[in-house]
Amino acid sequence: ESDRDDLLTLEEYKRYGRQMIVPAFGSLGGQMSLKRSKVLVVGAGGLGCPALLYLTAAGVGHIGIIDNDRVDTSNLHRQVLHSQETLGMFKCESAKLNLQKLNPFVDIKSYPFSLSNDNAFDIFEKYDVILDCTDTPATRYLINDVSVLTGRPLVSGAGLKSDGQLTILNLKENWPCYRCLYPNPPDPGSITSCSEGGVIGPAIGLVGISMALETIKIITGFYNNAYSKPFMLVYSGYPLQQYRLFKMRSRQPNCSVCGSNPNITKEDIRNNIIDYGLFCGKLDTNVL
Amino acid sequence: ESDRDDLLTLEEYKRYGRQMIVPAFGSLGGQMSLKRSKVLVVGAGGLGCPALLYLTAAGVGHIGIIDNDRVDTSNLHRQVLHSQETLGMFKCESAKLNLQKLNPFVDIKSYPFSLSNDNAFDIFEKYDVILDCTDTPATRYLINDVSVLTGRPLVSGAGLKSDGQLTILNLKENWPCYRCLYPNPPDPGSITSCSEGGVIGPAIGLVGISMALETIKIITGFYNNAYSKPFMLVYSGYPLQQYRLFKMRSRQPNCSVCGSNPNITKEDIRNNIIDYGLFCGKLDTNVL
Amino acid sequence: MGIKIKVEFLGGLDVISSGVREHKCILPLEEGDATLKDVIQFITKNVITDPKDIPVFICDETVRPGILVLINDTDWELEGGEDYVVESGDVFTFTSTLHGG
Amino acid sequence: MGIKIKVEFLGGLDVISSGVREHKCILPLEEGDATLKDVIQFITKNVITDPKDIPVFICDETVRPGILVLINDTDWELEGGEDYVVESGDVFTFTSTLHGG
Ligand SMILES: [Zn+2]
Ligand SMILES: [Zn+2]
Repeated sequence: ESDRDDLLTLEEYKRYGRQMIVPAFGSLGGQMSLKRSKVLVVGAGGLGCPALLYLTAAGVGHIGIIDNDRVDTSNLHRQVLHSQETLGMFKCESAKLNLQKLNPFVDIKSYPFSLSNDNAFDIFEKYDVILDCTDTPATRYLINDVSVLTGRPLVSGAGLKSDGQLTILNLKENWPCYRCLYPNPPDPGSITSCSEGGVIGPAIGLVGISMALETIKIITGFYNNAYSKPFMLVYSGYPLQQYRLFKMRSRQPNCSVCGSNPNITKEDIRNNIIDYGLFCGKLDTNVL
Repeated sequence: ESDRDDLLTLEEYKRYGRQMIVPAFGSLGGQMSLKRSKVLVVGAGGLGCPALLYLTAAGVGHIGIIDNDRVDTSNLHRQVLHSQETLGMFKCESAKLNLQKLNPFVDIKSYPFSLSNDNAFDIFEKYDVILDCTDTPATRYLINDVSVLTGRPLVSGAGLKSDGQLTILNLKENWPCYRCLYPNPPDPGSITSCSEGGVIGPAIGLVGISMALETIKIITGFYNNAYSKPFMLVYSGYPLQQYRLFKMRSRQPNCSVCGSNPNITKEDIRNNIIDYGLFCGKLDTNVL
Repeated sequence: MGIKIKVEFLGGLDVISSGVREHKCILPLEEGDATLKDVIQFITKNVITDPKDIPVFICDETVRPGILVLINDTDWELEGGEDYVVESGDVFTFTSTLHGG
Repeated sequence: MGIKIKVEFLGGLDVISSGVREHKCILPLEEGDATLKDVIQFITKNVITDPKDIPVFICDETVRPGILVLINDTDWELEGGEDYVVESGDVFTFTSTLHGG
């Protein structure tokens, strides 16, 4: 195992050679960028599992996984990184165990507790890119605000039944954040969780894989040069699979966290003056 | 473990509950159809790995995996079902080992040899649906012809670099086969393999996952009732991910295997009178 | 005459129209006179199957927070929002925001 | 005048046009007179960057086996193949068949 971030071992060349020769990937420079990068995946569920599998396989150097949930039988139809052998284990640790077998060159850290106002800044500051693979609006707003305030790009995915959504937030100066798109939280009564609404494994899996590719694009610098206007991908699994691309708004000047006069600050979050549960109506589906 | 195909154990209800409540899936009937089904995956590589993960997780009752290749380091950036621990093992056996941990309720059989004129009919006849996750034109034509002659629907995927393609062949009376779409094999000089052209993991992974969903749709009877005209999905990973849907031709009357006067027969294939290597110009990239 | 438009529901929002995702509609107004506001009105009256479901779509007389509105595949924020002037052939897509992971 | 069309290359076929996937073109013919055959001719002369790459696209005077041709997202076999009469606004997509797995 190589612990130097400035070179690739022969073993790593062999492992990553097939992706390094794809022009869009960016050759050795792309691979070195991946190796140096630090990616935090919040939620090791239906989205997190495939995203983690492909990010680990691709050779992201440092991966953090935060999830306070434990592996349950009802997860296994879609959370393919866990298994019968890791039932009852923290998902982040089950994930780490299996990912380390896939790629021992990746440094993986697990955080077996909830992301909260208290710990979010300290954790986010250790990483370059954040993936939102969670499933409650309150957590999504917390992840967004901390990503904005720490200047981290956020790859945000969601899925339910056979539908999915993916967007990149806070990528550059003119890109929107989650609050730019959704200034008001949804009515708690209108939220359907995976346990109530159900979810088809490959549908949410596809969104998770797409998140991995978008993360690779960000890290390898693809969006620095190429087309880069805010977008949202909307997937439907039925009747025929489709992945629609929508052009989205830029950063909103009146946004309460990324706008010109933001009123959400790091201090207010850390001091629990911002209460995400209250803001979103205290819904806790607790299903990642 | 339940070895009865006509009921679900409580454990299985728990495991599959979240997908059974998605309306398009078809509830208990959909789950029972999956449990009774027999799916053959040809190739446990970049497409086969994600397809197998999600088909196994979803509860397909019987899965066959045929692949004569062994796990190599250069596979692991995209073939996420294998690992450092199974290097050198037959891919079909590495796959089986890991899938069985994910879902012990699935009966998995591995075939650690090449699909050939001699063995294809005997194997295909044991399964209801075939997935083509291979990567040489000769094998693709063989799989097609045997699928047509045994009356099996064929979910056919392909990927290279950051692009992918997916189609369902031979699904119903009016659906095309691979030869209907491609009566003439490509020029061997024009074929690029994954080892030459490279491949980005999540791009081919996405196609493999989509193949799993199409297989689930076929097995749960979704295409019996709903929209069902021949189609092809074409995926591009760059610059922005897109999944285009194209409307394709129906079965062609002049097709040499599924047309009105076919000249390719089971006997000719079994007696090696049809030489797929010769037909496709003896290209053997040997990279699954 | 009226204006030919297409209305689509994604992300499970087709529950308000008996599971039908795509609706080809004729908006009974003249081109130039109709805005997205009229389309929303039209939907509540003619596309939503059961009036009980109107609150799933509407809140405070506009589209409920959490529903994204796209005009010809572009966020309505970039197209003038509710005041967008409808043209023949326009596609209006409404998708509920998903939170599952 | 000419006929406005769009030509797209997918599945890596953009190698024949310096990596450019989408081409907005004016076919220098009258609507009604031009067929897909003319579009193919036009591409070989005006879109393919290097004439050495013409054999990647053309074989025996038609599109090489293994390249799928779509007219407005529909297989050309359903639209009359090479004899399809070009209309303004048509999108012609060419995608090479992938074999990797
Ligand atoms: Zn904002
Ligand atoms: Zn045929």
